Amino acid sequence: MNYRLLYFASLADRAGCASEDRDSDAPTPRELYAEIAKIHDFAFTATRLRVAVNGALVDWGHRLAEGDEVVFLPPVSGG
Amino acid sequence: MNYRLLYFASLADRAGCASEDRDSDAPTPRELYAEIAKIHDFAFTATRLRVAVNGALVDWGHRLAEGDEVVFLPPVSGG
Amino acid sequence: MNRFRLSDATIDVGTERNALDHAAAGACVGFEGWVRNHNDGRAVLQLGYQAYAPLAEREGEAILAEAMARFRLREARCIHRVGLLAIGDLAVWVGVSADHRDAAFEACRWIIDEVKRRVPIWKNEHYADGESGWLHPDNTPAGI
Amino acid sequence: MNRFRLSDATIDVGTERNALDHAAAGACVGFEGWVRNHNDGRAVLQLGYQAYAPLAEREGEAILAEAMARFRLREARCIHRVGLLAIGDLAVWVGVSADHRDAAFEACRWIIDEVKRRVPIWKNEHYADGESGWLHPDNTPAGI
Repeated sequence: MNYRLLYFASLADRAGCASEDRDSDAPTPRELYAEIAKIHDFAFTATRLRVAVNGALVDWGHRLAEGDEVVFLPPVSGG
Repeated sequence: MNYRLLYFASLADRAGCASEDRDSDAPTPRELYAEIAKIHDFAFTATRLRVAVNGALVDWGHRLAEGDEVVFLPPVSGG
Repeated sequence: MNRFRLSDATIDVGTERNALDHAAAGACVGFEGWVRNHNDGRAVLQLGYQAYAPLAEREGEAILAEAMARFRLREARCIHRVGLLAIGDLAVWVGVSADHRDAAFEACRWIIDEVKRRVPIWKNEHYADGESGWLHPDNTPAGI
Repeated sequence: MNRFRLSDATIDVGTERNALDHAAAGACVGFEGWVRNHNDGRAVLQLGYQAYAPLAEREGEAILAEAMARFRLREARCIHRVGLLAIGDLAVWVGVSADHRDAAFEACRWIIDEVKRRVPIWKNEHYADGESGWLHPDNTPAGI
């Protein structure tokens, strides 16, 4: 399936881009992050991140669908 | 001795004036309030009031001097 | 140092809060006390505030000096209105700045509590039924 | 209802707080988060804020709706800056109005805490020594 990935803060720095389209067989964010973290050498373990699909927070076991926008959210620092 | 008395809020309403000069033998605010409360029919017991002399809070046993400005302060309600 | 003052004119918060600016401050907390249209179940039309000015200013100044000593603040200010106020008018403003928000929230709350408890200012409520009355909350153990 | 928003322009608190006006409200508490010139012992020159906007707005709106339900408020608002900010700039503003000050203080504090904890916004600090870095405070039990 094809996913649209957005990156923010240090993950964008590490990936070298703010977004990318990726073909992947990962059925859930859990598998997708494991795959992506290896490619971009992300230092965060998934336990430190939250994940959003199409603009809403979801569980790591959420079933992904073709064309989903997936965002791995590093710990936030607003305010 | 002659004292200058200022009245605020309901004490001014009850006294019918905002200030008055009074001759009194009362040596402390305690005796002075007992005397004044009788004259103006003040309902407050001294335990509910604070007292200031010449713009500073004092104890009820403070020694009064000729010409002192004495203010009996009813419970406040600012804010 | 004048951190507290009485005012017989409208308080301009936008101007007053400039006194709180500090390059090291990361948090600013402000409290505004507004004249409500109700109190204790009665409809209120307007309020009058009376102060024993020399002592009110002395007590107010003492409260703000105590706040600066008790909390890790950069600055603190308070202005209290006197005179006749309408519904929605700003009766009292407290503003503090601090490096961190914990101190800013605690100090702002502490200051307004102390001002209400200690500063010789009295409120006269004018009710919709035509009555009016001075408020004298009883904070002492002994009753009348 | 839009109670939360992101802004890439200066926040005008004087204008924004008008949204909090209510004739029954007697207390208004405002929090301002300012860009400090220091953090964790390092001199800071400026800050950049980045947000995942659609989710930030959804989460921010949810926090303010929760605050309206949890506390006895008349109104609540929050605006968070994005983009590049200088020392002293207003980064985030929270304002609430309530009949009584207890609820106003508690709700204002709760809202800024939740915004900092949940809303997907990240801060990039630019230090005096030429370095810069994204801040990712660790709020989870597991380390990196």
